Amino acid sequence: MEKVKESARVIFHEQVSARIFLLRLESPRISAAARAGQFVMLRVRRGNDPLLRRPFSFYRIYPEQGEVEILYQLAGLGTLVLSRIAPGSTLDLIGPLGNGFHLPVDASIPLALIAGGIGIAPMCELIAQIASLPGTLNARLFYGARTATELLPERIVRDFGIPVHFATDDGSFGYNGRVTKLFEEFTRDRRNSFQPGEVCSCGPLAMQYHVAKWVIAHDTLSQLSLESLMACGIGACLGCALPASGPDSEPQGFVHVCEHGPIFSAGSIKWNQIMVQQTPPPTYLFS
Amino acid sequence: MEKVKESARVIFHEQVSARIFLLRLESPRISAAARAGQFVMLRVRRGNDPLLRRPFSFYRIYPEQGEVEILYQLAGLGTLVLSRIAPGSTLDLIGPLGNGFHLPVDASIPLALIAGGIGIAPMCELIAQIASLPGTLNARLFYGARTATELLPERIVRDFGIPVHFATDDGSFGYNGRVTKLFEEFTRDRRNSFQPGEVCSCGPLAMQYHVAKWVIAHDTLSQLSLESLMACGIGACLGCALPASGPDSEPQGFVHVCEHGPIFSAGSIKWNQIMVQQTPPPTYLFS
Amino acid sequence: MESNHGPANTAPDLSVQLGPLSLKNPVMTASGTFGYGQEYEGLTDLQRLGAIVVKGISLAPRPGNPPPRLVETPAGLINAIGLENVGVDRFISVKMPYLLPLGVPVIVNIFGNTIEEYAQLAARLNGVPGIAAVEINVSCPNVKKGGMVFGTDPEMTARVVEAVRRETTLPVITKLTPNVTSIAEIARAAESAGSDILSCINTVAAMAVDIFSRRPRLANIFGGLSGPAVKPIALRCVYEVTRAVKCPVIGIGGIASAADALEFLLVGARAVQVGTANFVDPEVTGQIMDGIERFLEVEGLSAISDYIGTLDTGCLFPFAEDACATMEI
Amino acid sequence: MESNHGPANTAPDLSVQLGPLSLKNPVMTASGTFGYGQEYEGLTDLQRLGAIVVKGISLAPRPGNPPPRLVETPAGLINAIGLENVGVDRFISVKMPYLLPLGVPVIVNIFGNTIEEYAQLAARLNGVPGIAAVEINVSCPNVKKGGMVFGTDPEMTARVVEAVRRETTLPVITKLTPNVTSIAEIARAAESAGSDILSCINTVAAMAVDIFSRRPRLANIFGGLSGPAVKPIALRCVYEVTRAVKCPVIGIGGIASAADALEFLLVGARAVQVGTANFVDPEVTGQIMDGIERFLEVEGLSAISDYIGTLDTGCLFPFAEDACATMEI
Ligand SMILES: Cc1cc2nc3c(=O)[nH]c(=O)nc-3n(C[C@H](O)[C@H](O)[C@H](O)COP(=O)(O)OP(=O)(O)OC[C@H]3O[C@@H](n4cnc5c(N)ncnc54)[C@H](O)[C@@H]3O)c2cc1C
Ligand SMILES: Cc1cc2nc3c(=O)[nH]c(=O)nc-3n(C[C@H](O)[C@H](O)[C@H](O)COP(=O)(O)OP(=O)(O)OC[C@H]3O[C@@H](n4cnc5c(N)ncnc54)[C@H](O)[C@@H]3O)c2cc1C
Ligand SMILES: Cc1cc2nc3c(=O)[nH]c(=O)nc-3n(C[C@H](O)[C@H](O)[C@H](O)COP(=O)(O)O)c2cc1C
Ligand SMILES: Cc1cc2nc3c(=O)[nH]c(=O)nc-3n(C[C@H](O)[C@H](O)[C@H](O)COP(=O)(O)O)c2cc1C
Ligand code: FES
Ligand code: FES
Repeated sequence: MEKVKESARVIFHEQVSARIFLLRLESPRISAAARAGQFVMLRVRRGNDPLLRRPFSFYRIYPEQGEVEILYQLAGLGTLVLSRIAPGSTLDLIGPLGNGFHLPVDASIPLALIAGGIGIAPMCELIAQIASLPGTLNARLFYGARTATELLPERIVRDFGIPVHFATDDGSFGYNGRVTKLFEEFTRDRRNSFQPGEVCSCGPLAMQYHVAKWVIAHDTLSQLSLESLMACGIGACLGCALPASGPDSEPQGFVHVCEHGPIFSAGSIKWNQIMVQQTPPPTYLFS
Repeated sequence: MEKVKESARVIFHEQVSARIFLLRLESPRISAAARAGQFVMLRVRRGNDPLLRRPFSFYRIYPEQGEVEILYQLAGLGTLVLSRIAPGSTLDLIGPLGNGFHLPVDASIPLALIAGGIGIAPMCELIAQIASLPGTLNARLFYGARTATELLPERIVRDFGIPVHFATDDGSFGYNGRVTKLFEEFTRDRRNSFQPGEVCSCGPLAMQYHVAKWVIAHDTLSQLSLESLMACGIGACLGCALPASGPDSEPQGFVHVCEHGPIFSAGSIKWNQIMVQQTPPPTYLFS
Repeated sequence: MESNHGPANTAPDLSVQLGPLSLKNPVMTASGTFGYGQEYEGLTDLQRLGAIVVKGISLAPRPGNPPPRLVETPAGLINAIGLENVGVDRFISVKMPYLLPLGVPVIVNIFGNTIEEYAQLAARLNGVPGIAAVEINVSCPNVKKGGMVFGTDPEMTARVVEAVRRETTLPVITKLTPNVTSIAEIARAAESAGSDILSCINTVAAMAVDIFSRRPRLANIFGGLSGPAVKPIALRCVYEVTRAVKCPVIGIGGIASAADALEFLLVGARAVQVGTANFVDPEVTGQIMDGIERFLEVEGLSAISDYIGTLDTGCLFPFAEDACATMEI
Repeated sequence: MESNHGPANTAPDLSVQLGPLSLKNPVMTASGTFGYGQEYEGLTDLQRLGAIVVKGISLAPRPGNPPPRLVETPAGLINAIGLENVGVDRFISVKMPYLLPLGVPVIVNIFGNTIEEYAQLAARLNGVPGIAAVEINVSCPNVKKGGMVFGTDPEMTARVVEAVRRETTLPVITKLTPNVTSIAEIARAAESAGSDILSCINTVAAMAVDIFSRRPRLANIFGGLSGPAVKPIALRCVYEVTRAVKCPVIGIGGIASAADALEFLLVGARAVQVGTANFVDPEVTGQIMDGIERFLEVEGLSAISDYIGTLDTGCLFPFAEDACATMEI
């Protein structure tokens, strides 16, 4: 359906961990049309500071209630300003945007979900939707972050209702190492008898690169939710490009994450042509 | 005393009329040194929107409590942002700045106070200080605004404890016409037997010009609190200039309101060389 | 709030005439910030627009620069899109069929790396139904002159304009870059070479770096700054250009509200283009038209053309004609 | 927060060498935003500053432009002070006696309307105790050349620099204007003419108007834009200048935090000047020094000079050397 601009009332807004917040918005038109993996462009406040909207995935979609939830992590000015918005205020959204995940026909295909950091956000809705498909759910979530405090609280993740494998880079919770390493080891181990028929992932580009290597090596279906800096979110600025073999109709060197994505198959991205992307500055500085 | 930068806690913050707010701040160092007619440069929030500090006079000074009060009127972005600051927050102040009013030696000299619009702000503290001087208080306040809703509530003004003459440009409260006209008529009327020995005034430049004409024509002492756009408030940017015969030590064409003022005698300003100053945009537009 | 001036029931006349180009109102979208129009469907009323200026078009499709292509800055945006576009043929065959039925004047922003490319583009677009004008983006490197940007040299600017002028019967707009010592000089060169209209400004040359990775934030190193941050620069450029030439001028740069647009019109621009602000709020152009209407009503003006160029730069001493004024010491 | 790198107890070395000029740290104040230093007494630790650059000084006192002189803009400030100053004699007799005992290098920003005025100023300041350098403000109209701004022409810039160079043994800094087509060209002219150091940028030519009174917001009509809005422009200028000349460069424009300052240093500036940000927070220079120190500690660098100019503009493809990278389609 068409994207719309909607003024959404904040229903609740709570801090779920040191740097992660959950925001529930009344947004009847957007929630009615939203699909898992799609996103909104949210204006955190009027004025010029910050100037641009910020993209956020749907954490949950409640079309009956006309509501959506967004899960976000403090990254910089925009998310900081957002974190101070009180319930009852309104926030200006544009959405739903992007392609979203394609659901499998059946819940029983072995599905691996891989999330890095705040990449967990779109997974919750995806899991909920897959769970409602015919067949016995056979999905596993591999969820990593730099350190334990950057993970969602365990109780929330357990509520997703599928087996979860945690990893932290510093070993402070779950597996000690990268989540993609955990995933590789788990699938390699025959005893686990888990050979994913499809991989859905969301997280930083460096993580996605390892996911891409794995799915290409194992010739597995994949849906990677990729990030890029965005000015418009609607395909107008051409700012959110990634090197790729575009859809047939656009035989160009780049795809636009907001329009052709954010979900891509691993093979469609030209990983070797990706230049260094900015990463958030270390949080220890200039707070 | 020296100006300081102080982080001041908001003790209370209330809306006293449609566009006027009263802000009480805990600011021990500044309140200890502040004089009536001086001002602070207040940073309404961090970030770039707005970029600069805003000047505000002291409405009340409570050196014993280590507190000051500011009375301000919504004018644009800065005051709008300020109006949303909650008690308990801190605001960054620089002050006390400027020269302040010189108090008469004795309360009994006939003193006319003329205030236009939010120019009422510094008058309250001035009156309080004069009231505590020896002699019987013989001051009158002439207080005008464009319309009744832009006046402070009458009960607050009556509490100042001196006779008050109200005027509104549209006649919606008190005298129908300019406050300077009311003042002229009142003093001209022998029955009132009020010949001010000194005039202290604060308000827009157009009002001050009429005050200046009167005091010069009547050869009366005057202390006019003048406004100018300010970037620094401390004499560093030279942005707040007004054409004047400077203090003897600075034989230049301009004085700086923040440093040599904001209080000037009417005769020291070269009124005929003042170019049009910006006035706030009509409030009906672009709200 | 109700308006309380002007004849009741008569909305102010927003139409403007820019030489050969008539627009129903002075508010257009700026090239590169509005895609090919369709991207904003459902988000803004396309048919209300004075004109749609589409993304810069070249002869052949261009992939654009590698990402990262964007950096947000205080009240601004730096972009280094690298003029990615579908090329003139697909523009005509795929994008125009959407734009044509809208009935809104379409202005095609064109660029090339040689004078011939500009000329060929102009020829190719001439006669295509629905196109109301071409806008020449001269902020491009001339590959035959060591990559010097056309628009930074009066001579090269004039040659591009002449070449386009020869190949088209459409109104020709030349879009000036602010990255020059004298924009007035370039403006005069473009006008003399036959440009019907001038528009300014394009983006301001800028850069951003990441202190942690120690690398530029844009793969292209340099980019162009736009948004509210550049408005004071743009306004100065429009002032200089309107005083240097006789032809109509379109104001561009940091416009995000009716007040911003009115500033450019006051200085002398006959119309404006809104760029970066579309990203922030796709409805901004409509809000600007509404705001201009309201402003005219309150100011008691019946037509925007009565306001355009009415800036008063004479000295004004409000207190000078008076008795008091003689009391100088 | 504690630092967890670098040898304990050894604060990083912030000293920088700019040709003949040694500074204990790279953070100075920018001319015109810090008065003559004394204005900030009690508000900031003057003695910690790398240097104080004072308000621009002319031969005779200047009253400056009529007000209004200021306009606030999105993330920026336009000023048209008109170079009001006390004149070189009173500067030496009244202002220097305050500055001298501080023990902080004083850099005197000078300007004139003829080449001779610049030369006389340089001569007058030569040998005055406490003065560490002169900074030539070339963003001034040359009254003998129809008011053309010295700094927009390489030839005129060179003549001013030569004139000053001849009259002083002090280090000479030339402060470049960004309002030119090629700042690199002007930079090379200034360097060749004998400037020891270059600083950039001065303010960007700008304007603001009031749509209600229909008048310019500045009595002078034009003014100079400064503040965070211009930082991306300034950074680009510093990049171009550092790559065009061999002499050291001072970065100026929109610096309001340690991160901002580090961006300029990364690009290649050997020191920075902080202007408009002093108005917003008089303590900003100290915060910048603290932030730079902390940054060096965390990054494990023992001296700021190891960071200066380390920008890496080579292409970096993190995923290119790998098996997966060959899977291009
Ligand atoms: C399609 C999409 C969906 C997203 N969904 C979510 C979500 O559900 N929850 C969530 O917390 N975040 C999500 N993000 C990321 C989120 O948009 C950024 O964290 C946010 O824009 C940062 O804004 P800021 O002002 O707080 O930080 P900024 O000050 O803008 O940036 C802080 C740091 O983050 C980096 N950064 C900024 N934007 C991005 C980006 N888009 N991608 C990668 N790095 C970036 C910057 O380079 C900078 O170093 C999503 C991004 C995209 C593109
Ligand atoms: C010494 C001094 C003391 C002051 N004391 C008080 C006080 O006690 N209470 C109070 O409410 N206000 C006071 N003011 C005025 C106050 O500083 C301005 O109203 C305020 O800065 C407006 O900020 P803003 O961001 O809300 O409006 P802006 O968006 O900055 O401006 C809105 C409109 O107001 C005009 N304006 C802005 N600043 C000034 C100014 N300094 N003088 C005149 N017009 C201006 C602008 O041109 C613009 O048209 C004082 C000003 C000075 C110089
Ligand atoms: C993302 C982006 C892409 C742009 N692409 C073009 C373009 O293709 N051709 C062109 O002439 N100008 C282009 N511009 C410049 C704008 O048309 C406009 O001149 C400039 O952004 C200033 O206006 P603004 O501040 O309203 O954005 C682009 C600007 C942006 C932000
Ligand atoms: C109010 C004001 C006055 C200035 N006066 C001078 C001056 O006298 N001489 C000069 O070379 N630069 C002057 N400048 C320019 C600054 O030194 C600096 O180059 C410019 O403001 C950019 O830096 P910033 O963005 O940090 O302010 C002035 C700037 C401002 C804001
Ligand atoms: S964010 Fe503008 S095209 Fe994708
Ligand atoms: S406000 Fe800066 S000198 Fe007065």
